[in-house]
Amino acid sequence: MSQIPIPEDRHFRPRLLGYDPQKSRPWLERTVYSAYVFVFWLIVIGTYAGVPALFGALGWDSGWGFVLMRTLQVVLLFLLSAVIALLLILLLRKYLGKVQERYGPMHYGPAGGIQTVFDALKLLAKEDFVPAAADVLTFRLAPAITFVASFAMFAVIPFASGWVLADTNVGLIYLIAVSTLSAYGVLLGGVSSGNKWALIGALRAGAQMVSYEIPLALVFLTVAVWSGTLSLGGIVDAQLGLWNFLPLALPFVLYVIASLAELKHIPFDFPEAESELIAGYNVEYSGMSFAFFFLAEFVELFLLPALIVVFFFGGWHGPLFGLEPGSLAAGALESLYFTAKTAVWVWIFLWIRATLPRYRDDQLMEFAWKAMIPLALFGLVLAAYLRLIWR
Amino acid sequence: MSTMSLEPVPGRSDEMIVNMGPQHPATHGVLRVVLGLEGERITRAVPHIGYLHRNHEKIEEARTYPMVIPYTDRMDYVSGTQNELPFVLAVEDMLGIEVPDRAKKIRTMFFELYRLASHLVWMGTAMLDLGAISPFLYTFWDREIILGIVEKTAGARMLPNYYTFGGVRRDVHPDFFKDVADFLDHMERRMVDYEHLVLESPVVHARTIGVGVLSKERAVARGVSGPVLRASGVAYDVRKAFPYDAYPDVEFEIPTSPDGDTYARFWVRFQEMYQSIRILRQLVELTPKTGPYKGKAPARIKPPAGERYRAVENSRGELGVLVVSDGTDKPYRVKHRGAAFSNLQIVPDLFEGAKFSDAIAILASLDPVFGEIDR
Amino acid sequence: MGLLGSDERPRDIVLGTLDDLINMARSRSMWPLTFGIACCAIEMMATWDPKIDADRFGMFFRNTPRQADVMIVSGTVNKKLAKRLRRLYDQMAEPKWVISMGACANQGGPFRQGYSVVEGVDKIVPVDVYIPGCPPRPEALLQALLLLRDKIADRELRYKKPRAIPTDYDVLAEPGKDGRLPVL
Amino acid sequence: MEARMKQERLYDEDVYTVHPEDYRALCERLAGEGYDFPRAISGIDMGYGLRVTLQLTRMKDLAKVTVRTDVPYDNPVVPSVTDLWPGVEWYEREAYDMLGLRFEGHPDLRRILLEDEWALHPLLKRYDTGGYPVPGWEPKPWPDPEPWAPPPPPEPEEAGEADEGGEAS
Repeated sequence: MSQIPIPEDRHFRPRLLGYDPQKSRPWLERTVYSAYVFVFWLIVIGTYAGVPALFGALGWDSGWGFVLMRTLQVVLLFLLSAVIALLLILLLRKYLGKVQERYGPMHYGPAGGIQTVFDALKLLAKEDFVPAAADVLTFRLAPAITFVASFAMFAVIPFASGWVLADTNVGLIYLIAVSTLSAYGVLLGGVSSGNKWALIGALRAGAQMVSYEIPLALVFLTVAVWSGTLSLGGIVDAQLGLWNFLPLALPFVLYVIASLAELKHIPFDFPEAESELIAGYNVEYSGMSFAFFFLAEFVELFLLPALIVVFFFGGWHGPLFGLEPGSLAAGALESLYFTAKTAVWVWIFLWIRATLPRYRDDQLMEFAWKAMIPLALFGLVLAAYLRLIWR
Repeated sequence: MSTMSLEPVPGRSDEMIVNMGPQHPATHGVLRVVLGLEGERITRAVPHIGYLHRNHEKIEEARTYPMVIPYTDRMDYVSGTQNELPFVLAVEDMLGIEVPDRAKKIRTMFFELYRLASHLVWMGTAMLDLGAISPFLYTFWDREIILGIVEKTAGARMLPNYYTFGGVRRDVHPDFFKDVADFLDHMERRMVDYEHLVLESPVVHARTIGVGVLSKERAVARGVSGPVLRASGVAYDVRKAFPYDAYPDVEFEIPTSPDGDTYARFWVRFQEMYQSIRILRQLVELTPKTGPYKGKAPARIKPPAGERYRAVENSRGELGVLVVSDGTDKPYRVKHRGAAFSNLQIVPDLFEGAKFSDAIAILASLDPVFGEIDR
Repeated sequence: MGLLGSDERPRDIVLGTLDDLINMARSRSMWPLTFGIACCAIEMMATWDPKIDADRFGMFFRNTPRQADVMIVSGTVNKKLAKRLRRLYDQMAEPKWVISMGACANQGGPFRQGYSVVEGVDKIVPVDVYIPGCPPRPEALLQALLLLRDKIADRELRYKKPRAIPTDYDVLAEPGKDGRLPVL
Repeated sequence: MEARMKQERLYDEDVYTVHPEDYRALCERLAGEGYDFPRAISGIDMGYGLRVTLQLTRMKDLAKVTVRTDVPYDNPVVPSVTDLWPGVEWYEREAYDMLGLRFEGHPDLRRILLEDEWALHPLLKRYDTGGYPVPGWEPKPWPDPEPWAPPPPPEPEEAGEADEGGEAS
């Protein structure tokens, strides 16, 4: 008869049957995740410094060579997004385990390190089912739209000074356009599934989108007004002395809330709402189609915190220890700062996910229309006024 | 109304008929509710039960009296021994068996331990329905401790078949009282966390306050009992109204709330957990450490012809049983009065007009268990 | 279940290795369907609690049958539920497995003689692993899941000729012996 | 009504056994007396007919009462009391499902636990546990005196005591 220990304090660790608690091996976990982050960092350096340097050395940086270079960068970014998704899913599960007094995945790979690789492989080989009631073309297209929309946001994310695929001067407008697109994928996927739960999920996604997009756009506008530019690199540069979250405290808070809504993240995960809508918009998706929704969700879980960092926390800024700005070493260090700041925000999002229940969908809409939009407008006016008298 | 599902109303194209269950994560088992949805608002709701109908009442007629007890266990499977007690009490009444005082107290301790276990399961699953994952894991870990205590004595975790006519089947494990006392210390600390997680959470407030209001008169007329009834302001508790076992010997209160909404039902269950801890604290002190655990019962249980209704207050309300005996060693008829069965009847009342998300919260606050509803 | 949907063992060394890899991935990422039926469902939930924590082995619940790999039949299946259970099984995407948890799902358990109970869930869906007990302890379910993992990953077990799978509900639709009334 | 009603005290409950025609009238009287909490309606196969047992509690003073009535197999019709106590709705449906008792005036009388297609009322004693007919089962003759016949008039010297006991309501 197994005896359950009566724990001495509130925050005890469970004793597993037949498993040594030492097996959790925190040093191993740290090593594995550091390795993942290292791979991530290497890909970033390779994409933004390695590939241009290589092509520059070969003299292929114009004409078709340029096209080839950009293509290679995009392929590397795709790899990066896969690494992000695999790492974040694993981190989410391990972190939920930590919060919930258990271990989380730990048996496959060192410290559970290749668990998500197995998951991805399994989904790859699983039957990709199209229901009879579905609209096949839209049903197939929807995950792709969602994923491409999330992935396209990478184009304007500055990982370090100058390390950006397209440092366009309409970066913010591009972001608004592209981030809204990902909701279309959810909407189309839900509607085309021919399932009522998916339909409700899609309708919720649509209703949610029109609610949070307006405060989100207003916050974008505030940041643009404050920084005097629409380019993301310019926004980061404008924060050299003072990070935006201090003068723009109100838009910052609104932006975090709206990001949670855009991510379809607890406490605003209404389109998915597992305990209400079974799986919401992706209820009929299996195999790889589902994996793409999953992938897009976790890529966004990286990108939206990254945007918080870009807009409010000085992007890649950090002490350079005398490194020459613009050099490879400085770029690598800056991208590390950027990643670290983003990681803190990812962790905050995971923390919210592990802790909070879910609001009701109309409560978000009410909050968005009655509180967030007026507050965002107020923040915009305030930022414009401050900008007039200060800068 | 069709027999199996809702028919669309002619001319109403804005209503969507949705079938929720039997496999739905928020139905706590195999409930099926056919909903008419107008956007997010529920216009009509027809619950369908019976997906776990296991012919309890028929098969119990073909079993001898002691053999019925394990079957009763499997009704409200979350609250273990609580189901055995009404049947045991009814047969004891019919036979006139005297139960020793110590046996009564041990029974009551198990009864309250399982109430805590059941409310813990409720809290975890209700929070899961509201979207929070972590409380589920915390409550199940605490429940494991209770089941460990029960297992040491009764030999089984969930469905221990521990009560018998005249007392309990075997004496408690020597560690029992210490284990319970330790567990209560632990539980009191954990309750602080649970209050933070559940009762004080602003998200829970937003989801539950003013949602699914059940009026006092409606609750009584619908035969609702247990925490759901007490959350509507009726201080009806079988433990006080028709005391059984050791309940006359202990002090406890009946928490009631006048609000009748989903939050009130959450709150009342929380207060019941505090009362359970209080009862168990008293019983750890009051129960003699040694002594008889079983009264004198005949070797062959053959109650005289007649019938007897006995009820207990289990985790969900008044769990009753009507035992009809024809003088043989098998009951002529065993009719279970399910608390969750009665409570579930208010589903159409509370669902209609509510939002779909509210319906999930309301269902979580009713805490149905389908072993007992479908029997 | 082979890589390309056939039950033949691939002869090719590349395909064979890939097949092994895919099946290893499948065995290490089994997502059960959230489908609690009766008493066993509580113990099934307890298998994911901090004490046992089946999530260590990469298993977590999916609510929709399309995304689930394993159906854990956790409780008594009666004739009313049987059609829905079979429908859920049909809705699951290939490859899929079934664990019959507890005496009721195995053969009807204590309710075996009753009029409403299906005497064994293997009359409706093909079962891979049976767990005895009423209800089985969470440890037993974990062991069953690990047995299933080995079964999926193991070549010899995987390519054994599968038991005949009932494809329709005729078991339930039979009008019944001597005067028993049709149940469907 | 009084002529066809047996009243007794069983443990802590008042038990009324009435003719099916008087069942509804008695229930209305009890509702008027403040019995507001319906505990259950149970159907019992008595061998000669079907018995309906309605159990009520009065929340005010926790008085308990049981109402019984017996109906023959060939015409198992009982008036429904769902309008008096909505909480018996599912119990009446269950009794219909399990025993075939038909409650007249019930708003939605259909099977609750078994599927609609079933023709079986499994709790009838003529079926065994598996739902098969019991070989050689015959209904018993209707009891004489009938279940609701009041007990024979007591001996003269005990009449006073019995009258006092019988006044309870």
